[in-house]
Amino acid sequence: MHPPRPVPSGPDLLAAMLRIRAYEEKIVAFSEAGPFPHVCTSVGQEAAAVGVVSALRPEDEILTNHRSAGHLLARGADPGRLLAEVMGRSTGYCKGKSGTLHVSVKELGVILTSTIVGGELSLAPGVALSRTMLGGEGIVVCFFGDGAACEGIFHESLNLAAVWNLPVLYVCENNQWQAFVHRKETMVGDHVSPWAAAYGMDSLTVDGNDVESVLKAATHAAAQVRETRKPFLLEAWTYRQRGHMEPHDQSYVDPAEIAAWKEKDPIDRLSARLIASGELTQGDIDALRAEIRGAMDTAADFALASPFPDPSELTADVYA
Amino acid sequence: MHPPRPVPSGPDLLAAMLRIRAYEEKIVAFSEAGPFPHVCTSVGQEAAAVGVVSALRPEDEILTNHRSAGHLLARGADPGRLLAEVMGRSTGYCKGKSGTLHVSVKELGVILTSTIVGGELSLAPGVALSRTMLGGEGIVVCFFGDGAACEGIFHESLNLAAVWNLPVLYVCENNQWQAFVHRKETMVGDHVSPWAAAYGMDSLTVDGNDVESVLKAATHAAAQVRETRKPFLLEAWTYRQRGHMEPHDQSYVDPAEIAAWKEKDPIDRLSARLIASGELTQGDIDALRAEIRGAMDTAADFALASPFPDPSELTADVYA
Amino acid sequence: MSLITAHEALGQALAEEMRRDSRVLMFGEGVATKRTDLLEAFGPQRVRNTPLAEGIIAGTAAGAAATGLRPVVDLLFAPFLCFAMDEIVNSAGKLRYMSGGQFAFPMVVLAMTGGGWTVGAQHNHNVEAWFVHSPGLKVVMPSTPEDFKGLMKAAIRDDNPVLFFMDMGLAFVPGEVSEDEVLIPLGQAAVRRKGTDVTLISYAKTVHTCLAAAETLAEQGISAEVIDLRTLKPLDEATLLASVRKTGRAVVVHEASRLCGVGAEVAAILSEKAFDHLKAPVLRLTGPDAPAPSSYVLEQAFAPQADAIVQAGLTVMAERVMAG
Amino acid sequence: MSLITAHEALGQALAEEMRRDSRVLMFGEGVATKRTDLLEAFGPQRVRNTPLAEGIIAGTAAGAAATGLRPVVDLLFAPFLCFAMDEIVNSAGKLRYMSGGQFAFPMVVLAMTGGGWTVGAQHNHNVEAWFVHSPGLKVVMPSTPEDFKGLMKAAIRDDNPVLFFMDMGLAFVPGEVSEDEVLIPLGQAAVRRKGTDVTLISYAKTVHTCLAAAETLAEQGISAEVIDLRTLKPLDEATLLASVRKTGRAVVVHEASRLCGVGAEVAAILSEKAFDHLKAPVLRLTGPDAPAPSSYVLEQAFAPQADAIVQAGLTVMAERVMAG
Ligand SMILES: Cc1ncc(C[n+]2csc(CCOP(=O)(O)OP(=O)(O)O)c2C)c(N)n1
Ligand SMILES: Cc1ncc(C[n+]2csc(CCOP(=O)(O)OP(=O)(O)O)c2C)c(N)n1
Ligand SMILES: [Mg+2]
Ligand SMILES: [Mg+2]
Repeated sequence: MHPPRPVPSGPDLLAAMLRIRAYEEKIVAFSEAGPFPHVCTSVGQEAAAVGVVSALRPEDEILTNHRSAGHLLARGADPGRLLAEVMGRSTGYCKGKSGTLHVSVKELGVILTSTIVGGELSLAPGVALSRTMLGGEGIVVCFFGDGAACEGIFHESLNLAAVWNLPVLYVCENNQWQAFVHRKETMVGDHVSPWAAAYGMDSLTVDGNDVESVLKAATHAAAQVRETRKPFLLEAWTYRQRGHMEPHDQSYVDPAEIAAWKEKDPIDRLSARLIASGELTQGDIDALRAEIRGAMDTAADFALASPFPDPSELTADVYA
Repeated sequence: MHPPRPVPSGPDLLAAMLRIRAYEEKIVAFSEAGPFPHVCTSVGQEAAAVGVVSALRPEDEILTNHRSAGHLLARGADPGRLLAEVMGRSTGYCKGKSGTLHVSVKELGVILTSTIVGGELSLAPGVALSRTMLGGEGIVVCFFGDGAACEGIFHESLNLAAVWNLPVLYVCENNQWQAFVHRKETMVGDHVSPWAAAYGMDSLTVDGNDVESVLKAATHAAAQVRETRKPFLLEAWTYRQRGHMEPHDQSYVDPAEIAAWKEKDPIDRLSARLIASGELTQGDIDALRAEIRGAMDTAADFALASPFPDPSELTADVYA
Repeated sequence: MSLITAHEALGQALAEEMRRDSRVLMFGEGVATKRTDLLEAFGPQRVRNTPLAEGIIAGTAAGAAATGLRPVVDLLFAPFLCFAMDEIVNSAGKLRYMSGGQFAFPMVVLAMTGGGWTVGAQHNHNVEAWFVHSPGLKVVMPSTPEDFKGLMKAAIRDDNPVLFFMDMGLAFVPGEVSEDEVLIPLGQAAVRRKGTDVTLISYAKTVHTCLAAAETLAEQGISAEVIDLRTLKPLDEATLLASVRKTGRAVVVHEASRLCGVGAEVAAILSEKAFDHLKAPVLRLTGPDAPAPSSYVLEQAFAPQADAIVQAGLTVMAERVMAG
Repeated sequence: MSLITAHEALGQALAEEMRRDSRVLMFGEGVATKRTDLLEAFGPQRVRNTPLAEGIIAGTAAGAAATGLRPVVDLLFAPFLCFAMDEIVNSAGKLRYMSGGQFAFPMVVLAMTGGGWTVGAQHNHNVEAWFVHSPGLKVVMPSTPEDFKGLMKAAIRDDNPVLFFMDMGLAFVPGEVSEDEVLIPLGQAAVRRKGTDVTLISYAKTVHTCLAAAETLAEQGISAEVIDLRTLKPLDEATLLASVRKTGRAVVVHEASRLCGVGAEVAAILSEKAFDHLKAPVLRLTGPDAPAPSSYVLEQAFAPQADAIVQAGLTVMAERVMAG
């Protein structure tokens, strides 16, 4: 049994969220500056990523999707190698072959990222089966969106994990949108978590814009999965503040909706709380943000200076 | 608005069930006699078929699956043409091209039969969409098994029908088995009907071996679909008394389970009730059975005397 | 003539056919959000957003098609078709036959594919050959805005399921489209350039690469004929054979992977039916047997390039006339 | 040597490999019910029934394969693969590449197909070519019990996803299998009969049809070589080319539909790489471009027949040596 990990402090959580935000701002800046790969940013969803990933242990494994930068960075990914991957450089985590959409980082336990919506759901039970059969105490966390929950593979995945007692923590980031479609057009209820009942699975919806609530809920859920070796469905109720992908477009979204959610911005909320509690001053936060932005500049320089893959990579890695 | 249809009498329901049983007995006899196509019989499930189909109107449409003889015969299909189809004869409903597994009879509104488990579920919303957009008061009934409910397309189908308000009466014949696997190995709960809650859909489980209960439940469910133009999930709790297919094998089934369910045989149950109420005597029932068996002999003769398809049929009907 | 993109051409085709026939409707993930002009013109019954679930989108199209509607569904990117294979192949493609002809499936499945957007192999995979291999389906993959329009209109009017692939590299390239009604029958290839020495056979984006290569070849005194298949199923054998019986040499070019691709079929047909006319082996230039990479430099190298086509043209010209 | 069926041969291969390597496990709809011997020998962790859901069966195999297990999954009948295309093609086939080589996918997907059981087109559809066309996958389709055993063992040991197709017409036909360890490397064709005049190229059930045809041809003084491809991907080009460069004539035979099938690939390879040796067109005899019918008489007519192969052999022999 591992010793319990220290609970991250409020300032730690804030720093982690700021790192994600700064990374995504970098992406936005590149996209606005000229032709750049289309990236799905997670601006506004930082609390879900940081809250859940902070509840995990090193031996746990993560599967994620197209909107993965938050999960990767929270897990400790190097923003330079991430940006390099987005830019198709050979120093990227996947040698530039993934690009932004399928970044896996095996050494961090961030594995098998799929941009087929639902792909992560199809792979998760198998990863958990390996954990079950090959030993180890790790659990498997599978991040997916409210859109993915509409794919049939959601049903198949949760059902199998329940029937086979697989240690999967399913985390649905319900960010209200599924590309260009609001979730109200795709499901009758507002929430995904009640769908767990069909599989006799415990579930919980948490305010996904309050990182401390997410951390608490995820810690509880992860502990339960770890102990019972049964799956759990955690829904983080959140919002993506930008369009589906960069360069972004939100012309189809009610501005009032965006404004209301920006009021609940997870970084602003935690900042306010930390200032109110006296843990940090606005000056501290500004300094932190500036430091992190500086690191992102360095990361971007690294990525930009990285070479493109050798042409031989076109046909390398197809077969083992 | 159509006038209400007369409610079928107990003896009518019995006759309809006996017809299905006699048909399946014919199949069994052929299969035991020598090489014969593998047929999935519905022995033991006659009440579900007759109860549901008796609740429908002529304008309603039915989608069904590999275990469809009950649905087809209850809807009025000619057993001779059905047997001919099973035997691959040109007089079969599908010219012998379907064989036993995909028998559609458009003129009876039994359409788009799929033997891909879940295929009927994938097609049902579209048929209902046609009803919705092209007018008409008909509803669409989709028969499927407890196994099909484990396919992802179940989730997608019910979700879409709910979101789009499509008039589909989903009928799950939960017969406890999914080919060679007991449903206990494939789902956490015993019942499929609670899964409707995820879609905000009304549902009901009915004793699928009591034809009068099924008729009542189906009449209620069909009326609700007809009126609200929203889907409904009806689960018939029943049992297939024979192996998955002919020549049949139940070596993997607990004999006590089979025996217990045979006690609840739908034909025996209705017969006993009708005798007890004085509506029929044992003699009446024997005579009815004999008459129906005679009709099946005639049907079999028709099928056997029918020609095989012309070789040109091999490539006919591929394109419209 | 007006100058419009393939994307706009499809919009025009859809609008015209929806106006002409009230049974035509369109749905998919974001269709109503992205085609607001169609939504306004035809209303939310006929232009629908769907849940994110390709299987039921395609299945619903098949069910609707069999019972009186004429749906067009947008499944976005070709790899997502993997979630709809049962509905397309097992249902739409087979149930007409399995039912002894009781049903028809007039439906169109739209999907994008091909390089140019660096989206990687889960968005970019040229799988058109799968559907050519499958019975009961038709497959279209145009190369010009005019063809996008005319073939989409024909596909909507066809009583069979039609897979309609849009090469991403062509979506926003403008081209001339006639102001008159444009209707291009399925199953007819187009000779894009006349020539006498070698036939370059392609479809979609690489047709343009072949045309560029033909220019270069012309400078070197080689007259290349360029054929745009346009419809991959049914394949226009007559046009192919007429050209190759004339030139005696053929190079088949596509971005899709080589093995069991459309190029294999074309080469097999030619070597069976134009055997006596062939002066050189039929060469294939295709994408490699690899997933599509994201990195721009690799993605660009994935599809056959004009200089490779020129080289292939020179090779078949150099080939001595064989003698058994 | 012992006389066993292909079904038994697979059972032996599975048992041997599961004994050898504790990471090998098997699951599918009814696997634990039907392979009770394996269940008894290896227990319910390693021999599992699953819910009726092909997508998650294949996806679970891919996830497990990437993280240390070596799953074999039985998806029953080939058309059911349509529900698992995303997991097989987009995940297992591509994620090694997309991840820059971080993962491998040692897994086997088993499926039956082919005529003989009158089950119709939703159970019988030869789709092996789809997977040959898709990157990152291997494809095996044996014709003898010994090959079923030896190729299954090799497939389980391979670090890539292998599609393993079982022709239903062969499942219960007995054949000689060596008592020693049988291990047949993927990617090697077998010359089933030596000959000098014409090469008959096939795989699975129709290999036997070719052998019957070769007998008849021999009676007519024509010496046919019969090649069994065994592995469809990687394809053993060397064996094919060596044979056809010798005979100068080839007939490719399979039950799968013609268009973009494996026969197209073989014909295209031959006409490119053995062009100078070809004395006659490469002919293809394949199933029609139609769903498989159920009716026994039609189903029997679906796959190429021996007399048609004989006829094709005579045709290519009669073909005059062409001269450009
Ligand atoms: C199978 C599949 N269908 C469609 C898409 C296109 N697509 C990419 S992201 C997306 C929306 C996903 O919504 P959700 O799961 O809620 O995640 P979010 O983008 O909101 O984080 C869509 C439709 C895809 N990548 N894969
Ligand atoms: C997609 C698919 N997977 C597997 C099968 C093989 N199969 C045919 S029937 C059956 C069991 C179906 O169980 P259920 O849906 O409960 O129907 P039942 O047979 O019990 O009536 C199976 C696994 C199939 N036909 N289609
Ligand atoms: Mg979302
Ligand atoms: Mg069942």
